[in-house]
Parts: sequence; structure tokens; C-alpha cells
Amino acid sequence: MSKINIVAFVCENHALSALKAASIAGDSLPESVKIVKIPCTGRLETTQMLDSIATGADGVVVIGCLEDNCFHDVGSMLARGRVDRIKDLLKDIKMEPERVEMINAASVSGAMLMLKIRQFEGKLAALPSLPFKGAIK
Amino acid sequence: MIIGERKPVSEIAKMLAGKKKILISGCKTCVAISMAGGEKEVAELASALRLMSARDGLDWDIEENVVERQCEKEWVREIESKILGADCVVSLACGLGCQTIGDLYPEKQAYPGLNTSFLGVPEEQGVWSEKCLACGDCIIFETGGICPVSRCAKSMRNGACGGSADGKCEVNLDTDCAWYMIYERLKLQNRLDLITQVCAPKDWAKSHSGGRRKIVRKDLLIQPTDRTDMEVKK
Amino acid sequence: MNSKVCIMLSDCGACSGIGKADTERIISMLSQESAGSVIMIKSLCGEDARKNLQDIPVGGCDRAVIGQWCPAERTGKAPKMPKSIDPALVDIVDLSLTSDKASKRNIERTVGALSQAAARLSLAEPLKERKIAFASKAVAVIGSSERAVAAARLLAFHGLTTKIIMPQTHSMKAKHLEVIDESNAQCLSGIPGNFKISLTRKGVETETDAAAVLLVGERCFADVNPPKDSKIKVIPLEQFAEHPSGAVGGMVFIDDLNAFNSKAAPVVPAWHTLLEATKTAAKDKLADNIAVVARDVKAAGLLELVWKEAAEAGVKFIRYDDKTRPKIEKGENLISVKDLVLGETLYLQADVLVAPITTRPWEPVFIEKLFIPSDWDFKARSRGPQRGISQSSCDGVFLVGYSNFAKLTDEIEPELSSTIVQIIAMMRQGYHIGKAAVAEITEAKCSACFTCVRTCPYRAAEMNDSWKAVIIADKCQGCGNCVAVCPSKAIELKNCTRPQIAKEIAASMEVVM
Amino acid sequence: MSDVIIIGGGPAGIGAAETLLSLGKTVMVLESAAFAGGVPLDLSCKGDVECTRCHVCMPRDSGSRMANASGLEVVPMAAIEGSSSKDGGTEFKLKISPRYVNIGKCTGCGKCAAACPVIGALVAPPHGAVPNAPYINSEICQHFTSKKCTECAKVCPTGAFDYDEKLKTAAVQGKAVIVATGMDPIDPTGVQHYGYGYLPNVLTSLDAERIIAEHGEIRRPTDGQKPKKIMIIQCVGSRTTKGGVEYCSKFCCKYGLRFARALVERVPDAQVDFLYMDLRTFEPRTEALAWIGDRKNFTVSQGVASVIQKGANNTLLVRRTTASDATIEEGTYDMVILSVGGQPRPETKVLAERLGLKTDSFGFVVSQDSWRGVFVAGSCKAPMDIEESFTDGKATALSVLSHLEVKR
Repeated sequence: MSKINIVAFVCENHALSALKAASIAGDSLPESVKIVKIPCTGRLETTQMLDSIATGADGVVVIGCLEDNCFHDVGSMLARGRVDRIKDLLKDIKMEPERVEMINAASVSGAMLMLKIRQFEGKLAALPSLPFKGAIK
Repeated sequence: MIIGERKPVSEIAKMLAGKKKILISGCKTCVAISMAGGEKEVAELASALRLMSARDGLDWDIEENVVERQCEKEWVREIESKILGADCVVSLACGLGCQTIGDLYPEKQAYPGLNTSFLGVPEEQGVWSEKCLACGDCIIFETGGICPVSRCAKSMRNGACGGSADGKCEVNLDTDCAWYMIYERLKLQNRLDLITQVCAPKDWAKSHSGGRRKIVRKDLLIQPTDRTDMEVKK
Repeated sequence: MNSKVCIMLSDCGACSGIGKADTERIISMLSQESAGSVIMIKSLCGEDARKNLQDIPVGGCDRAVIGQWCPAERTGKAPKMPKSIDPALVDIVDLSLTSDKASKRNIERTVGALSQAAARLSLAEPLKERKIAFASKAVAVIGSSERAVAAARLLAFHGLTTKIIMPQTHSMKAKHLEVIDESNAQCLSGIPGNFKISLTRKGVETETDAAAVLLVGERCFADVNPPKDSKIKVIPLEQFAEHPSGAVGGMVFIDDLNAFNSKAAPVVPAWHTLLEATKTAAKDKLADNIAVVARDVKAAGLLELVWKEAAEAGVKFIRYDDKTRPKIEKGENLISVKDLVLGETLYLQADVLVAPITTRPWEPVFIEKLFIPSDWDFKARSRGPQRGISQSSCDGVFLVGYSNFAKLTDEIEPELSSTIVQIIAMMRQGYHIGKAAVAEITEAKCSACFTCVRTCPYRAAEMNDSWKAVIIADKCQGCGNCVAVCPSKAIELKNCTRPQIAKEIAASMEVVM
Repeated sequence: MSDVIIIGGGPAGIGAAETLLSLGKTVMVLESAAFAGGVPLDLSCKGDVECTRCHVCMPRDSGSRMANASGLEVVPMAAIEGSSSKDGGTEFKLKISPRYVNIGKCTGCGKCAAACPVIGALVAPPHGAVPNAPYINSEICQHFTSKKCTECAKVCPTGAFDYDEKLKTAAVQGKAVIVATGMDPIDPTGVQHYGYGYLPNVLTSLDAERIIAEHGEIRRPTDGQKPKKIMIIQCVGSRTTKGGVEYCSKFCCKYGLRFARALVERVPDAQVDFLYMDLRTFEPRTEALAWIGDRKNFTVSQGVASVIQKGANNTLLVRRTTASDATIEEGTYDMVILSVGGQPRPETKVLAERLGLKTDSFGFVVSQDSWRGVFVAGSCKAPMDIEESFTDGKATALSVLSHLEVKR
């Protein structure tokens, strides 16, 4: 399997504590995942997801609180909307929409979150690797 | 304000076939507020196109830019050098903005990056709805301030059609029947007598059916009429 | 300004299975990339090691990234910062997140994580949390129900200056307690610790200040409209005890007055009270004349036993559903209801109709002003479990009872006292923490489109007199939702700016290349 | 002497502890299990994309918030041997069973958990567990059962493991006491006709939770396959005169509905049938869950399951009554989940007697002695769900506060 590279935008609240809990339980994050901490997934803009693909990521995963339990009320809901928008855009330009994913997690569901992240990694690994790797600066 | 919607990127890409230097120009006025052609959308489109060009080796050189009001010559002239420097311009402004660039620099190709959808209002965050057709002959003083021309699917003039059922329009059950709303509004204003009067036909000559419309205010002219328009007179 | 970041990495690395040799490799890899200095430090597990950190030479760097192998939460003690560096510019990276427990292949990831942090930090500003002392010392209770009064008394009893704002007249005397009666709260503005409540008292507009605000939900008697000629007497369930039940012939308890007018949504009745009432009524040998008509007999918990007792005494319990609602028959005092189990329509003699008091929402306007989403019955609680049950989206504003959602009467007492104890804790703390990294608007770019004002979960964005949006730093919680929605890129979230994120992403890629 | 001793670190205990800490009191939590946190530690979050307000994360988050708070002392694996009034407070004699892990030394790196060869032998602390350090289950651990396995000790960077730790005794005093011992799940073995115990695919809700915690998804115990047809039966052990308790356990309706919804969301191709006696949920939100009418693969219906039998190739045959009329329906299922109710723990009665508190016929504590500063919180008073008992704990903190501060 060619080495893939995932940018994970992680919200500082439930998502991060879920990751920490999983790590204490001996369940470690896949190597390909790079964590970028943000105060809330609602902070994230569509361009930032696109650009991280442009700068060489094979996929982007946005991890936020459960909707309606978002620490900042609406953040994760907005984020999901933007992820869907990017999915459409990628489909539109004949790229695989699976490259972008939104995952909601509660602080207590660390194991489940890890499962989802690995599934996402698996999906990405199956996709053909992008011709450009960091071609765009 | 003018509500727009970005064209599919693939469609835009088709226009740009064989181009090298591309200027994407947004507008900070209506389309920015309707989240279709502002600075953000320009950036989004740019990064999408960059992705495409990198993937297909098109080596597009893409420049981003936003104009205060793209429908005004003075503002557009501000970025003259950028426009002249590029092979073509993708305008994320409304049809007016795109044409202004086209008219100012006829030799340059200005492509519309978005579809100018309608004249509407922001209902809530992320929802815009049409409320005016610019028909040129406003009659909402008779209809309790609700425009049946734009808000009724059939532009009915004298009350609801047969398809109106419990306040909803038969064309699309999600939209309210304009004439039902008019009735409610008039009832609220105790002007229900208005609804009983038969209205005379509207003066459609003032609408688009009369061909391209133009308003000339003599009192504002600083030069004779015949040279106000940029294009050659027929 | 050009900033130099100093990266410090502990040499133990035991927790992630990294040997000394690997650590040295990491250090060398880092020093190739980073502009600033890279230092190997002693293990951070020991107290003394944390102290030693203070006088480590940082080679003229003005900010530092400290790589900590063991999860910071677990140890709970942050290392002492190097003297020459502003603590606000030190970033402690929890490397346990990115370390592979099973294998030892952690070198690349560690380098990545550290250089990412360095990249982000290199553009960071030194920001500190601000302690905003409370301008007011008072707690305002808004509500007229007996619970509101009880709450006010409790707060005063615990020595807090308390104001209670209620529409009706109320002669109540207690230490620390000020009764602002015959007055309606109009709008609430300001920040936690310095709220301004503008109210109309006897028609006169006044204003009062408060550090915390407690809304105690109201209940009202839903108006049922029986046919003109019916002589059915409708009694609020809550006042049932006051009515002599002995004389009554037929008595019907209904779970919801809205049952009669088909449009309305169901309310949650006070099942506790209702069942107790039927029980007492049944004691008066009236059981045969008593019927309870309900969607579902929600005798949850130990109420089950009360229900059983009533049922065994002979009280009839009849279920209906929203398709076949009960009807008040014209002419005589009869209520007809289709029993779901028997499948036939029963006619119940109803001289008295006992119905629960329903919940009443706060005026949407007022709720809006309280920084609470106006869709009150679900959204007033929209913080979800994360923020506890009685906190609104604005710190310092609490909602209890029916003001956040319909619930059993006997569930409110604990909710009320738990909120009061929260308020006491808040008041004793005496200050409200203003976030370090808040959003900031570049006025020149703002196009006054109100998008941020609509979006901000904390109502921290406002439009100023010159029609430019401004963000009130003391309210802002630094979530950055406004940043992402602003169409003209006029807003930036400090220490999470666009360049910073871009740089961090770039840094995370470099390692892989 | 600490200000408050809280007996039981469940939602109620945690709620009380956090509140009292925020008021600057010193708190000691006595916990019989290895971690304070209570039932929520065994439960999984019921939300997939949207929060269903199961409130599992509520006490667990506050647990993790106060894990390192000053003024808090948690004594896990403690059993109360005796109690006595002592200078204005209460003293408890404790037996503390060995944990085999030195909490102070553990850095929570998680290497031991990854290294341990036996599942469940070394239990890592789930999110929100206090103390935030693992423990060894000596019944399963190979060091104690068969060969002297020392894998965890080998990988531990700080040498936190001590296999020779012995049972300790201690005496602790507090000015005030909060009894928050909570509830035990009812064991449905007594309900013969459901075949729990000898039909392997008949699980209690907690068994199902354990499977989810282990595999991250629901699986059939017999063949490890994802079940295609699941039935959830409410009111098992509650509202019955034989093989259970007479009262309604209150939390099961909310829990069961949320659990059903979680199953439907996570196993999209599964058919979930939800069978209830009466829906006693109050929030419009949980009601809404019940009215998911348009979902083909999720039915919510009223009725009582009369008997569960073994069907062909390890399926289950469920015979049930229907809501309106008394006709009998039969269906085959891959898995049946019994949503069990709760009952007060037997220890509670003993403790109550020690502290001079009254208990009712079921064993719920019905009195409290605020004069001597003995308070009762949470579901040892009456059936409560997580949120309620968490809130009740906070509420009790108020009466404790007045006991500690207001002069009499």
C-alpha cells in the first residue's frame, strides 16, 4: 500500500478528548493521520479542506462534536454542511468525494471514533493515489 | 439584492480550455452577501481549478481578485492591468458585472462564473427567495405589499388560481400561494375590499417584453443623450 | 516581526517506546528543518525536572514548543516555563496522541507533530485569558411561580444579594432579598457579571443590574373551550386539592387540555400530582365516578405504585391516541373517548374536568435577548449534555423548570437546587473569564451583512453605530464560527488565523515528502 | 478530616463532588469498583451523527474535568466495614482491595493495555474514569491464574506495577456524608420464559453494551455475525410481581429507545423491533424517537412478550401479544435484547442501617439525617436516569453546603 497522508481537523472539545481516551486505552492513531487542532469544526472553511488536498493530502477528515451537543452550539452542523459541499465539488471535478469525510464523536466513544478513522483510511488506500503530491505550493 | 449561484466547476473549466493566465474576479456587493461570488467563493473556485490543473497538467496560472462593485466601470477600471494581463476573466459577479468587464475590454473574453438567479431577499441564514421580477410596473400597493407577479407561479393578477390548496401553491407544495398570503395580509390591514375589485391588466410594455429597457434621466446627463450608451447605435 | 521558535523534547520517551538514539535522531531531523534552536531536556515526569526547565538557555528564541511524551491530562502538572519566554507563547504538545503504542515507528510522526506546532506557534500572538471581575454583586431571579420565590429565598439564605422580578404584587421580606414586583423584564444585555435588565415597573421603564440571571419557567392554564351550553366545570389540577371532591358526581382527569383542540401539540402533565389527586379522590369512595383520560399513563418510577393503588380502588384509566381524541359532548356533561383496548367509544359523566396546567414559553423576543435560541422548548437546552441541563448559551444565564423543556413536576426541585448551587459557586468565584484568543473584525472589510451577527452562538457579534460589525471580546468564546461564514473575510480568529492553519498544514506535509 | 465523604462515585456522586469542589470543599469519594464513574462507564454513546441526549458523556466529562482537581481524594475498590459518629462527623472503616498498579507512578501512556495478552485482564481507564490509571483484574490476569505473565510490568516505563500488593484497611472521617450508592441492574435469570442464561443470543442491554465496547459494534455471541433481526423488550424485571420488582424503573424507556435508534443507525440493514408496555418518556425528543414511523426497519409497538424459544439455526422464536387486541404474534429474531430495570443494591440497606437511615420495602433509602449531616443522593432514593441522578447529586451538594456553613 502506497503511503497515504490524511489531514484530520480535530475540534478541541469532544473530538480531542475522545482521541486522548482512545490513546490511553492503548489504541493509537493510524500513522497517516496528521492532527490539526481547531477550536471548533465550525471554524473550518471549504478552501482550507481543498488546499490541504492541494498541498499533498490524499484525504481530509473533519472530527467534531455530535450535532446538537456541539460545544459551540452550531459548529459541527455547519462543518458537515461544508464537507458535503466539498464532496459535491469534488464529484463535479471528477475526483472521488470519499476523500473528504465528516465524523462526529462524543468524548466517550473513543474506540468507535478510531474504528471510523481506520475505515476512512482503508477507503482512501483503495483509491488511486493523486498524480500531484504537493505540486501546488 | 441580486441572488446568484456558482456554476458547476466542470462547466467553468470547459470555458477555460486552452487558456493559461486566468483572472477570477468576484464582486463585494450583492453576490458576496448571497454567498455566491464574494472573496470566499473566489478563493474556493480558485483552489478547485488549481486542483484540476495540477491533476490534468493544464498549468493554469490563476489569479484571485475582488471588485467593490463590478457593475460600475470606475471600479472595474481599478483592476485594468490585471484584466489586460490575463488571457481571460472568470467573473463571479452577476451578469451585469461580467458584461461590464466585457464591454470595457471587448478584446478580452469575460466568462460568467455564476448564474444570476433572481432578485431576492435573504430569508434566513442560507435561504434566499425571489420577491421581484423587475416587471417595470409595480402593483403591490393593491396587493397588500406582496408581489403576485414574482411570488405566484402563474403571475396571477386577479386572485388565486384553481390550484391553490390550504395556502400552498400547486406548482410546488413547499411554496405558499401568493394570493392566499395577499388575502391574509389584506385581512390584517382591513382592506379586504381591495380583493373584490377587478384589476385592469398590467402594463407589460414596461416589462422585458418590450425589449431591452433603458432609463435616461435628462436632469442627470452631463452629455447629449446619443453618446450616453457605449455601444454603437442601430 | 521575525520570531524564533525553540523546540524542547524530553529525552526519556519511555512512554512511547522511543529510545535515546531515536530521540537524538528526532532532534537532528528537527534542527535541520527549524530556524530556531532544538534542545533535548530531561524527562518531564519528575517535579525537579519540570523546575529545571526554567533556566534552560533558549538561544535567543522568544517562543517555545515543549514535546511531552506522557499525556498532559494524566500528570495534571504543566512544566515550569523557561524564564526568558512569555508563558503565553509556550505550546505543550501531547506526543502520546501521535505515538504508536505497539511498534516503535514514532520518529517521523513526532518530528511532524513538533514542527507542526512550531509552524503554528511562529505566527502566534502572546494572548492571555482575562479575569473580568463582576461589576454587580446581585443575582436576578425572573419568574412569578412559587418555585421562583423559593429559589430567590434560597439564594438570599446563602447570603447572595438577590432580586426577584415578577409581574404580580408580592409582599415578601427577607435579608439580602429585594422584591421588584409588578414589573416585566423586557430585555437583557451585557456580559456575565454585568448584565443589564431593562424592565417596566408599573408602566415606568427602569433598569437593574445583575451578575447572574435565573429564569424560572412559568406555567399557565391552557384555555379549553367547551360548548356554550355545557356545564362542565374545569379545575386546574394544581388547585384540585382546594376543591371539595366529596360533592362531585362524575369526575374526569385529563392529561392535556389540548387534547380537545386537535391542532395543538401535547404537553407533559404533572403526573405526580395527577395520580396523587386520583388517589385522594378514590379515598373519598368516589372511585367509580373517576376516570383518567390520557395518551399514556406515564406513571414512571415509583409513581407506578400510586397508579396501582388508584386503579385497584376502581379509578378507570382510559387511553386515547392523537387520531381518536376525546370530545366534549354538546348539551349534557359528557366526555366521549374511544378506548384503544376495548376499541369502543365510552361516554364519561364529567361534572368536573380536572386538567393539568400547561407550560408557557418565554416571550421569544426576551429569549432572543437572552442569547438563547428562540425555539425555546428544544433549543433553550441546545447546549446538550456538554453544558449541563440548566445553562443557556450565555454563561451566567440559567434556565430551570418549564423554561427549558417540559418535564415531570417532581424532577424540577433537584434541578432548581442544582442550579442555585451552580450560581453560588459562580458568585463566589467573583469573576468571569474572557477567552484569550477571540475573533476580531477588520472594519474596513466589513460589508455589514449581518451574517456573523446571525451566526454567533453567543451573540457576541453586534452592529455598531457606524454600521460595521464588531465582536464584543468579553462575550466571544473563540469558536471562530463567524470567521468561516463571513463572506468578505473580514474576521480573523486570533492564534488560529488562515496563515497559521495553512502553514501548519504545509508543515505536516513536509515530513512526508 | 475531609469536609464531605461521598459513598459511591456514580453520576450522583460525581455531580455532588464536582459541585462541592467548585465551592472549595475537600471531598473524598469511596468507590466499590476500580474506577469512580458508575454505570455510565459501561455504557456507550448513543449518538452517531446527532446527539440523542443519552447523557452518558455528562458525568464522564465532569469526571475527567476533576480527575486532577486539588481537594479531591478518590478511594477505589473500597468496601465499608463499619461506621461511627466521631467529633461532629462520621468515621468509616474501609477495606481496600489491591489494584496492583501504583496510581501515582502511572503516566497513562497506554503501553500496558496494548501489551496485555488477555482481554479484560488489564483494564484501561475509560474516558472520565477516576483515577485515570488502569488496574489488574486478578481473576483473569495470567500472572495470578496460570503462568507468571509480566508483560505489562515489562513495558511499563515507570515501573508502576506491583503484583504483591495486599488488601489494606483504612479509617476516614468526614464532616458530612452523601450516600449515593445507586442501583444494580436486575438479573433477568429469574424471568424463566425469556430463557436468559441458557439461550446465548438473549442478552441484557448491559451485555449488549459490553459487546459493543469490545468490538465497536453489535455481534451475535453464538457466531460473531452482525444480527439482521433484533428485538428489544422493555420492562424486563420491572413492573412485575414475579422475577423482578413491582415498580417502574423509569430510565429503561428512554434508554431502550436511544439504544434501538443507535442500532438502527449503526447497523443500517438490520431490522429492529421495539416492544414496550407503556412509553413513559417525557422529553419531546425521546418521544420523537418513538415516532420514527416512516423507517421501514424500525418498529415501535406495544405489547408483552410471553415466551422466547430456540428456533432453527440459532435464531430465536418470540411469541408476543399485540397492543390493541389480545391476539398472539410470532416472529423469529437473530438476537433479543432485554432492557432490564434497576433495583437498589443490597449493600445500600446495610449501609443505611449503619447510618440510621430508613429504607422502604424495596430497599430504597427514604430518609436522611441532615442534622447529623448524612444526606442521600441519586438513584438509591428512587429510580432515576443518568441526568436526573447527576442533577440530584448537584442538588444534594446545596443541602451539604448549608449543613457545613450555616450556623444552627
